[in-house]
Amino acid sequence: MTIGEIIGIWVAAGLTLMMFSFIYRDNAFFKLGEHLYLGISVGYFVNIQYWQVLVPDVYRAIKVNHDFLALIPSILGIFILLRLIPSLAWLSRMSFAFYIGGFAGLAIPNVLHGYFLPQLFETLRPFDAGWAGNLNQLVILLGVFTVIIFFFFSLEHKNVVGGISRVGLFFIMVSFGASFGYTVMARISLLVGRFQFLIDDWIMGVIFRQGG
Amino acid sequence: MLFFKRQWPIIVAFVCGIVMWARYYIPTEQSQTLQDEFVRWARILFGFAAMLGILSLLHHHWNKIKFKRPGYGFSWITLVAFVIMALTGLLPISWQWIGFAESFRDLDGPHMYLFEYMFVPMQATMFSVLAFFIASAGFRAFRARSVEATALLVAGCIIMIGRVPVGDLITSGWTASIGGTDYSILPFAQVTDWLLNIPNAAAQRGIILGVILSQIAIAVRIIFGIERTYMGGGD
Amino acid sequence: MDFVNTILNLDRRVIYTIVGLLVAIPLIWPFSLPVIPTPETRGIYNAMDALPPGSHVMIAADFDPASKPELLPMLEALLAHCFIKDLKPHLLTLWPSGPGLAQQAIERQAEKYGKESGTDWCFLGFRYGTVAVILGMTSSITDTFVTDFYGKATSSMPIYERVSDIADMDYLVDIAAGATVEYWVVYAAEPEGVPMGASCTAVSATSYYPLLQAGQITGLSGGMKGTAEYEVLLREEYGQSFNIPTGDATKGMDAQSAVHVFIVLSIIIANICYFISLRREREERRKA
Amino acid sequence: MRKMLLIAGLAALAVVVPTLAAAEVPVPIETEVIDVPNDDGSALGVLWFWDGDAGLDIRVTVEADVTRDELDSYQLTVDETDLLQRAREELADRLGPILPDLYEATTQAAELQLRLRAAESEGNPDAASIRQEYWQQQRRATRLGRQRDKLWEWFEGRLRRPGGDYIFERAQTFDYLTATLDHSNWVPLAEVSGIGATLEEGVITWSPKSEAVERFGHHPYEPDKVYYAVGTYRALNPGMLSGSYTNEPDEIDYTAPRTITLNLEQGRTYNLRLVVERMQMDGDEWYTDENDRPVVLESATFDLGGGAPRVNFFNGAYFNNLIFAVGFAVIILIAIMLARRNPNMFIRRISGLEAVDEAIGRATEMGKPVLYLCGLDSLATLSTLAAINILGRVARRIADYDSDLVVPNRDPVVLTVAQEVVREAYIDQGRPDAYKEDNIFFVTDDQFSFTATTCAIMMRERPAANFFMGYYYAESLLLAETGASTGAIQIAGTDALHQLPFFITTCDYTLIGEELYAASAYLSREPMLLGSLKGQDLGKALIMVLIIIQTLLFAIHAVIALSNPGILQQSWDWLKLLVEPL
Repeated sequence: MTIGEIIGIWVAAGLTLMMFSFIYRDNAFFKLGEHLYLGISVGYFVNIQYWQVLVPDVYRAIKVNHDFLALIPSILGIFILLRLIPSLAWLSRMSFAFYIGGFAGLAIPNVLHGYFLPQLFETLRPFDAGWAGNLNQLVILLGVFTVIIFFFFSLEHKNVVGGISRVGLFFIMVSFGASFGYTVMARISLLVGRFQFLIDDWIMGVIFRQGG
Repeated sequence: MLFFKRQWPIIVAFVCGIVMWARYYIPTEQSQTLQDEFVRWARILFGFAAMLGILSLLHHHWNKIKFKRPGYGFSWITLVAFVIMALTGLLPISWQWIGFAESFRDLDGPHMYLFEYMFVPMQATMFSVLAFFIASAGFRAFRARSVEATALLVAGCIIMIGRVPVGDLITSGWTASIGGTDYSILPFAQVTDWLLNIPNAAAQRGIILGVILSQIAIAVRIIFGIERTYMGGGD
Repeated sequence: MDFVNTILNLDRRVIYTIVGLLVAIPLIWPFSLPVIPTPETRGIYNAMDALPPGSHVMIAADFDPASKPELLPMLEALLAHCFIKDLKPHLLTLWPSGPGLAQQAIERQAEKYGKESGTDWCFLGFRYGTVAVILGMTSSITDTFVTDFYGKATSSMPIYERVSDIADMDYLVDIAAGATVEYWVVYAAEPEGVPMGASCTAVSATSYYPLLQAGQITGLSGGMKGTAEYEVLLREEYGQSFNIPTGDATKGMDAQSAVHVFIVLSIIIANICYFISLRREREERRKA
Repeated sequence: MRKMLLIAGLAALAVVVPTLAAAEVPVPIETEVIDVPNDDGSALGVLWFWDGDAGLDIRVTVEADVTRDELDSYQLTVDETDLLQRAREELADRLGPILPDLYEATTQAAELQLRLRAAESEGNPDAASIRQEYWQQQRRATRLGRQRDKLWEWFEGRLRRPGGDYIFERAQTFDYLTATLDHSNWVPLAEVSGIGATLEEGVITWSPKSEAVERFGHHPYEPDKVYYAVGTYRALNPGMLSGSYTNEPDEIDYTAPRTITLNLEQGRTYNLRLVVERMQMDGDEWYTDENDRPVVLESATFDLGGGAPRVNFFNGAYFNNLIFAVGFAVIILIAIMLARRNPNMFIRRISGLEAVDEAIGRATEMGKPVLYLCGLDSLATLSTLAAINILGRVARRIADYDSDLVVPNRDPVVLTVAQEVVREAYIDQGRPDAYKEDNIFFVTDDQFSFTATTCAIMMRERPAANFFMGYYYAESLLLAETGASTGAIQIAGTDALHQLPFFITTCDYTLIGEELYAASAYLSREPMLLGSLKGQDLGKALIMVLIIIQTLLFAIHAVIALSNPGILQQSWDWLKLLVEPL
């Protein structure tokens, strides 16, 4: 292991503990870490910006490929940045209108074709999967129907409709429960990941000099 | 002038929206080229839009320092970290001295070093802290206040057990033999699978169909100039 | 103070310590619980495994360090699987903070299996635009990513001799920490007719079950558990011949299980205590 | 590939004596060449029928004639040829001295790297000096590599014309085509059957390569018939044919492809033929000789006739998509128009909203403040706007009841709007004096610092009611847990699906997803929100109607149609027209 790596791991471990100090309470170390993180990440994004957008899409396109059409979006892009100057902020609307409008148009048929129709198609499929499969499909049909009723705002939730929407709410709760369990899992995974770093790389790897 | 500030963007959005929408149904090569070119322009625009976020953040911290707002000392840290991180990547700096050399390929240099040992640990730790809070909330706040909350908690607990190796252990550990076949007494794994694949999928599908409808509604509102939040304030 | 009140007013620090210990101890002294792969994860594994050698697989690493423990091992396992089976991975990311981790992963795996950039794999890097990037690639990959991550022109790479756009891919995998799975399905997999698998953080796993159920994705791997399952599947079949070590996600499963059990127990116990205290309150009110 | 063409040559011979060959290979009894519907005019569709099963040992190749006319479009002008020649020479001159050095540097660096790794693992003391040397070579290789890339860039730049025409590429294509035509005019468009493919009635039921399956489509007028779409052919690389193709890095053109894909030209008539071959079998697979090539036992060719790819201006496969898209758009626009005329459209009661009054009442009783958060997003987010709308209503109630309203903010713009809304509410209720601007304040824009400060406020002031409206991220748990532990009534509303479970378990009432928008539309009565909510409701109604129809069909099938099972299938076919994504 090189000196560089050892220093790096010590720094990383220190920063990890600094962020963990938030558990105790919001303190200066955490704030320091948070601001450091912000600065580092913005510095990183600027690089990504430069190497992955300006160089290939603007510089290379114009200088190497002589593709002067790329000048138009570049100018529109500069308009976007003018939003920071109040008197010229209105120029940015042009650029936003261009791509937000265009993507709105792109989204309608694509979302219908790629998401809405396949999901609807699958819901309406004929029952042909054996009795267990059919039963499951019936449950799905019921679930989709009642959940849509729950999010249907043109009918008062009374009597039958109320009952149906309550079934829908129950489906939603089961789904949210699943999502709840999974979210807990995600957060713990991250903690496990950090502890793996602290124990394997820092304590075992650097302090006790064991392993690779 | 007012026309360019107000009506012109709406016309642009309308024309772009309608053209990109209609071209979907036209299979010609020109129609494909149109979309390709739009997408290429949009990519460049997205890049600049992301830069806007970066600039306004820096602007914010710069102002904080300039007007000595509370906590402006921390803003210095942000700015200095930003400058170092940005320069290491933009300038052709690489590790030349022994000791640092082997840890990274020459292509990366100090920029990736900072990424690996500062950016990664801090971002990864940020959300892992929540594991502690979730555990404490388990004791202090997750209550079965209503039928709905109960259903949620029960489903959550089943998933939590059923989706980790402990669940498999319980499922395969306690079995009862009926007619020669072993059935699990506590089939966490199977119940979890069913919960996720059937009721969960059904509810999510119901929600998704609704969300898609509202996405389409928003897209229609943007194209026809009814929704104007993207234009920002001012005249 | 009796038991019920002690539980309801338990100090946070006690809980934090327990959680810390429950994570640390299994990592130091593992008890190696068996990881049993679910059909969801098998859906990705089997689809990848069935591809003939030389097939092209596009892997989108749309995550950042915030979900590194959940998804980075998945990326490594997928890449290892590709190289073992002689598939050609095209790696890219739609997340600005993604390239760093993806670069480490692919360079590590390519070195291990002795694969050449440009012929056996290609790391395209990152471009802004999410949907714009995907749509661009449905018409041409080399026009969307004119250069790869290392600045080499993609159009002259042997790997792009036979493939030009997403439709030429044999399989897509999105490793997502956000909502990118939807975009990949809507703008790439569905219109181009390419089978796709999704690996996501546990947080968003539930929302992709409708896609799985409708066959829009062949498999779904949720969070660290899904990743561990993939690692196990890969090790079971190729572990010995290719000397694959136990993956990080698999190692983490003991700690994960321990904390899950603790949280479930704490929710149950705390709720029982909550109802007891509610009843006591009601009784006291009745007395008063 | 050369072999392939030889085979094609043999096949041509077979046509001369059809009586011999036709007995051995299956004969397509009906063939047709059509323009592929719904495409951009880049492909032809080929149909053929077999009499029975074709068997596993049959290979079918569709071939097209390509004449020298094709070459014209790639021919360089005299000036261009001249330019290319000069650029090539200059490139060779400049690259000449670099390439051997580069090759040497890369090989040496690779060698040194191996040595270095070995030395390190053995703990060899020489490791440091090897590392020095390795880095020297590595840097040299990088420097030279960069020079080479620069030169290529320069070369490309000289030969690329504005508008994307790349002379070098055109010249290459010209060479490829010439090489191909020297061998034969017939080029293979596609090899249709692989091992295991069975062809029945022109329908491929299974094919080993997934990509092949996608190339099948239904005949536009006779949907029972399936065609196979062909749109490209591969031309040969002349360098490859003369045997000069190597993978050595010191070759200038080391990445040259062996073949190149060319598209069929729009509007040009191509004559197509079908080459049917019977292969030697080895069990279930084709037998391959020592060169790893399958052995052809018998073959025959069949003329398919001519056809020209044509452009289509509407993709008929997307007809249902068009209906849905236009239908929804019209419904939403009409609904918004109606909402403008009549802002009092009906929206159902939302239980979370009803609880607002109760919570505020309790706060007044206890003499404690009410805490209201508008989420962590900016005003551009829909849920933040909804949160602001609901804040107006809450503020009105609070002004009535005379308790305090505390609103910490994360976004300065949201702060200004929130102050505006609350002041207006107090003025509306005739209590401008009770409005305290200091209670609606900016905290900080750091996610977790904002959370910590807000939690501190909850612990210190112990508000009787907490409202969490708008968009939340991971901090939702911290906020809601702290609030619950202070014993406040909590009402949340968010469309952040992943955070909803935490709110539901810790809050007394939660507005789930779209309920938040509905509440906002209900309170603000803004035509845009109201209209599009109504429009979406109509869309949902349509889905529900479809579900009901489907269930009824199923029930009918289960009860009466047992004697006629075709009914379900027929009705499903009908429904499928509407909802199947093609």
